[in-house]
Amino acid sequence: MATQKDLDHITKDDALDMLRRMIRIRRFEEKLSVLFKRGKLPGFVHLYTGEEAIAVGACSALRDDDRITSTHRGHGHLIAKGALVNRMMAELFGRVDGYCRGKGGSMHIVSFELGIIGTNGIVGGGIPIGTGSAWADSHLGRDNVTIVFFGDGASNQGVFFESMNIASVWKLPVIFVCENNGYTEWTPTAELTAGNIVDRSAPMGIPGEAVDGNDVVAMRLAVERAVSRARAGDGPTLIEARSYRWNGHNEGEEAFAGAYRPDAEQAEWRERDPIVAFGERLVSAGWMTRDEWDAVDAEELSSVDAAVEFAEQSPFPDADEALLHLFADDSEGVR
Amino acid sequence: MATQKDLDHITKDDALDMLRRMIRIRRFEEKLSVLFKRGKLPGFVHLYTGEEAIAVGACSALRDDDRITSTHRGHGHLIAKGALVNRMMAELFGRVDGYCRGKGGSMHIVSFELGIIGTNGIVGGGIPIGTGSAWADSHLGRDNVTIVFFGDGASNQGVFFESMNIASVWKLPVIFVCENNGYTEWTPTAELTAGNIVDRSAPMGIPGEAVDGNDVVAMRLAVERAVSRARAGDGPTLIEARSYRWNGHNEGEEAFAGAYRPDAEQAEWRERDPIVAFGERLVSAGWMTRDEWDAVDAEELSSVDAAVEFAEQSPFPDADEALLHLFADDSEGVR
Amino acid sequence: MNAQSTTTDRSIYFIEAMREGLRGMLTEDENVVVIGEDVGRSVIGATRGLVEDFGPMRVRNTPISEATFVGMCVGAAAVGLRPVVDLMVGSFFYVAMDQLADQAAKLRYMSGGQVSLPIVYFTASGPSGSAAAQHSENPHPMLMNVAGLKIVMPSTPYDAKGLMVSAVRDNNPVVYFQDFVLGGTRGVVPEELYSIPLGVGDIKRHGTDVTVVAIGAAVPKALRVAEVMEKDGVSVEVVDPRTLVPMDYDLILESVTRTGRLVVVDNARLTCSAASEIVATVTERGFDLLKSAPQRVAWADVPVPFSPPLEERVVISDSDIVSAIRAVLA
Amino acid sequence: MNAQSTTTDRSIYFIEAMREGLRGMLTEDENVVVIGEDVGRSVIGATRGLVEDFGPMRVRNTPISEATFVGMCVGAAAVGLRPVVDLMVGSFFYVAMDQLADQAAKLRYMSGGQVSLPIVYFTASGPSGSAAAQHSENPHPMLMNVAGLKIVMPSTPYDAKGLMVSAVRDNNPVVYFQDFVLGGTRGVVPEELYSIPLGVGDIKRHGTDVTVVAIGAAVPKALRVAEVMEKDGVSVEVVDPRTLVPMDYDLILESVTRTGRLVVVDNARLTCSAASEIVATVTERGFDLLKSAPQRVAWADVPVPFSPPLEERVVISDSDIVSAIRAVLA
Ligand SMILES: Cc1ncc(C[n+]2csc(CCOP(=O)(O)OP(=O)(O)O)c2C)c(N)n1
Ligand SMILES: Cc1ncc(C[n+]2csc(CCOP(=O)(O)OP(=O)(O)O)c2C)c(N)n1
Ligand SMILES: [Mg+2]
Ligand SMILES: [Mg+2]
Repeated sequence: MATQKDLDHITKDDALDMLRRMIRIRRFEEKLSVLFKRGKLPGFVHLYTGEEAIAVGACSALRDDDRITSTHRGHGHLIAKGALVNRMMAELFGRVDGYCRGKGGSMHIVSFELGIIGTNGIVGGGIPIGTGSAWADSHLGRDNVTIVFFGDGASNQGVFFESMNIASVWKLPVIFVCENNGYTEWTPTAELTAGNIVDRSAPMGIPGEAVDGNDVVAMRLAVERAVSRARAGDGPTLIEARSYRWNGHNEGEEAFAGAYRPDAEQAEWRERDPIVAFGERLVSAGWMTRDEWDAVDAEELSSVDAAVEFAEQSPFPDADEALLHLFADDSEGVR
Repeated sequence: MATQKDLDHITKDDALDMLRRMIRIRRFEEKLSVLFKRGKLPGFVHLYTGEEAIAVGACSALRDDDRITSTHRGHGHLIAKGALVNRMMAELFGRVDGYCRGKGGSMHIVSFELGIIGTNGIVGGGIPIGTGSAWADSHLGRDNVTIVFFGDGASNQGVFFESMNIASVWKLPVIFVCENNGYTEWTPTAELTAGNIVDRSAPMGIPGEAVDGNDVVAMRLAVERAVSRARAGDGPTLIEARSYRWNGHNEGEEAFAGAYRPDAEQAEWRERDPIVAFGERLVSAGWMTRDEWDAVDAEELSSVDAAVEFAEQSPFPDADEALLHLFADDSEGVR
Repeated sequence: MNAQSTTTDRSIYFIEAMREGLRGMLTEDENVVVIGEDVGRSVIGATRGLVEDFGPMRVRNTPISEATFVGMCVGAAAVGLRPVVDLMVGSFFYVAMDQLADQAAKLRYMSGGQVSLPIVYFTASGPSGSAAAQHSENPHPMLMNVAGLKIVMPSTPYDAKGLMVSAVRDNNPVVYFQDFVLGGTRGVVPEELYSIPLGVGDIKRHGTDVTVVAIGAAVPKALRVAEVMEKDGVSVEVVDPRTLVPMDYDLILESVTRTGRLVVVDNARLTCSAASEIVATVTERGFDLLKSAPQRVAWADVPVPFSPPLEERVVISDSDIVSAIRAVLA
Repeated sequence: MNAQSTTTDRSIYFIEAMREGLRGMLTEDENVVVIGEDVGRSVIGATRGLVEDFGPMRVRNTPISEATFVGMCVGAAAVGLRPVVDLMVGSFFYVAMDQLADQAAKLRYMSGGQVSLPIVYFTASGPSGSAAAQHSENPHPMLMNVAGLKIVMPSTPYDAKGLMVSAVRDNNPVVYFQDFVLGGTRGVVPEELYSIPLGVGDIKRHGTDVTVVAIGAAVPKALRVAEVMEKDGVSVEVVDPRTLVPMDYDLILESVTRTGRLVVVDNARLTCSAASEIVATVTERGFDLLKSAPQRVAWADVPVPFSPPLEERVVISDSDIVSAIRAVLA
């Protein structure tokens, strides 16, 4: 666990911003859960509740011009990297004001401007892509770094190992952040996965670090270390962040998934709410009062409500937009 | 290096058979090199000279009903597993008496009867296949084991890691034998490959053993240990066998490859000829005289010559055979 | 074409019919095993409940390593197992394409017929309503170009069960596509096991004016359109190939011989689709039968977008089929 | 169609022409990089010697990890590099299919046009003489079904260079197929840089009786056949689309308008081939232009076997083309 001492390493402003983003993710996801049940959200929806500290801790260690690739469980990464909830919500509603003008949806929201350069529905699919942006940045002499987020289940995809190998040999500024929430869909990952994921980088000569993924400060410090190495040209790092997802694998799983997680296990992890833990530390450090905390929460809640309104008022794209954006056409000057 | 003591672990008959097979491989490959230069061999040809101890040591630890999957550099594996040089030669000539009736050629010779269940032109392609036969054998309650041969270059393919993971979790009787000849085509493997290959199994909870791939006895004993584990239900093993290929990556490479291997390196490895080393040990152990050794060599040389004659006299398949063997047709009773 | 069972008029879901086929095969042959990610629970449903009856070794969860477990089936089948793989979503074939196209499809042929590889790869595929680009692919056209894979794509619960039985009994790699949206459709399915031979199509509706060859989820659409157009005096014959490799061209050509007009509806992207293949083959072999230009109905050549109105614009609609029929009749 | 350069009648190999195109692009734009397995030495030859001039960072050897380095180009292109990948052999696309079909081809579209991905994937492909099943594939038909990839397949050294230049300059993922056997053919190629626009076909030989659309290595075969048949009084027009996505249907239809007869020759397996696509499209749009049934010439639907007489039986031959032309003229 991060100690009081750890708080010394981050500024108060940063800490408050981190808490705010964690709350923003939580409230956004909770709203989606409700909207899904009401039939308001088309397609598949995978929520990030419980894992907020990973994305926020990791992205808080990045510069704005650093990059991430995200996953099917991606909303948290996007918010942590600066995405606006109203444009995200519009995307989830399939509206023209969404980040992808409605073409992407929950599993594919990206914003290249914000350094979100790929959100994948293919498990493991983003790992080579983020390794590639790190390659380009290093080749072009920039000092940007890329974080590749992926799950414990994705750690069994071959591209994970291939990417670690090439990142090691080419000393690429990429940080592999494995979000180990214990489950690969509805199966405990231990039944499918040999050994400890964090150990998988050792034979590649890549440092691996296991982190409490519910401790946003620990997460941030681990990623900061990895970022320093990467910016210094010392190559990649693997970070395994242990956490838990509060919601189901996807919204609507109760239709078939049954009770695949022990109640006690769920309760135990909810006890360890990363937002509560961090908020309480900030309060006890005197950086925030309970009231201020409540105010932040209220603000974020209402911004999520506003996002729903924004999304509902945004029009659907014109049907013929379906035929646009396949190819960049130089003559149109599209970038 | 294997010591005199190691010889105690194998019978004289076995030892003589192993030497004979190593010589068979060498003479077969040397003949191919000549035939290739004369334009007698269609297609790509990759030779196994210098690496004979790996295949022979490994396969000598197997029962006839055990299985292997092989690679583009596969002739040695096949001979070690009992394939006849005349039917192999006929296959390399594209004739109807070849193991695959001319359909496969150098990179795809298989004999399911002999337990050779796949020879791949796709680097790494055989790794899942051999993992699969091990799965079936274990599922069906048999005690057969499968050796998967692959190169150092192949160790960067994702399926290698995926297969190790599943073999570990399912405790499959498969032995991953990496033939590290130092080169991935014309590039030193160290430039492309992080760390030591033998270490790649550790995070999967799979024992890894580095073996002198030029010492046929060491190879055999290592594989025997792996076979015992596998037959006992204790799961897979990774063996990295260090050796060197005497010939080029493929025959004909001089047209473009240039001098990519230092002369001294080549000379040094030729000094360490695995056949000479083993033959001399058998002679000094009193298991064989120099004359007997020469006689074996002469026999194998002439059997290779006979194989060429056999192949040349075998007809090409009828052209319409090209349209056969796509699907097993129950009505034809084809298996 | 197929005599429906007389012993029952029990109506069940398509996905249940697939499951009954699988259950029957697991019962019939103990070498049959079913593997895949979470096949124990089964998000789509075809394997749901099977693990309870056949145990976790015969209905076995795999890690997310598609290339490897698709390839493992090749080795396993070569030595006596009859693996059935649930690949869950059609585009996941891409991850495993080498093991499918270079290994499973080629090993028997390359070996000169030494081995047979009884494997079934099944998957739910095609657009299912805002699943977006990576979860809406229908890669059957790609796989048709790979020789060595039989391919089935049933359109009714009855066919779904009978084709599953044949697929598992077949001694070759068979890819079985369940068009996602058909999973929840219902139809009469006998309780007993029965099989529908691979390579035999079915006339789902007889008609005289135009032949509409429809595949998978396009079949109910074509039938619905046929019903409507009947009222306008247009008699539409709907031919369902059911198997895409081998394709029942005898049946298709026989129908075109009678109608002289052809529309092919494929639930896939247009370029190099099954629709293209069928139009090309019928034109090549039956040019003189055709009274007008055959027409294809398929998706626009873009990935499937997320937003409902965009998705609708891309995929096939009843009105696309109506327009195509009107065009061939004009 | 294309004015050959007047400054030179220098004749070079196809593979050298590709290399000149690459060299020109490496010189023109320092963001262009070339990667692949042993691109430094280059077994096929298109990149040979480039590392000496541009260094090992711009001409960079990769490990055997096709899925990853194909995918890395997506991320790299998204942030400013212009990667060119030598995939060496056509079937290696299978190993990387997800990164190609689900990532490179879809990311721009899924993002609503936020990003452009200037990437070239080139490969030698098709039968080269007993390379056997896993080294003889020509997977362009598969990739044509994946929307989001431009695909070129030149048939002459002149086109090889000009299309390489356009492919590298294009802001989209472009797959560039070098039919293996063309690598060693020669032709006149100007020394200066020039480009041939993607999507523009070329009439390689004018004729009046029949349109033969030929792709890649089929073009020289079709030209040879045309030469021979000329003596029999048959005037064959040979149309080379050069680019398969987007396909120059205007040119093809214009030719068929004049000849009324169509043969399509594709160096690929028949089912769902580019030949099927072209026949289907021309029939659909130009049925009334056709005086006879169009014919396809492509490989038998089996993997490519090793033994020379078997391989010959499977792949396209001059006599197959002759028969098809005779059939459409009958
Ligand atoms: C290639 C591929 N295989 C399977 C799936 C289906 N799938 C979606 S999420 C998921 C589980 C992912 O587990 P993990 O990586 O641990 O991420 P988590 O959902 O736990 O965040 C699976 C199997 C997929 N989308 N892509
Ligand atoms: C998937 C794939 N990629 C690339 C190749 C081309 N290729 C053939 S052999 C080879 C090198 C293999 O190196 P290694 O595994 O070390 O085996 P070795 O040749 O040294 O025995 C390569 C890259 C291939 N056949 N398949
Ligand atoms: Mg997980
Ligand atoms: Mg090697």
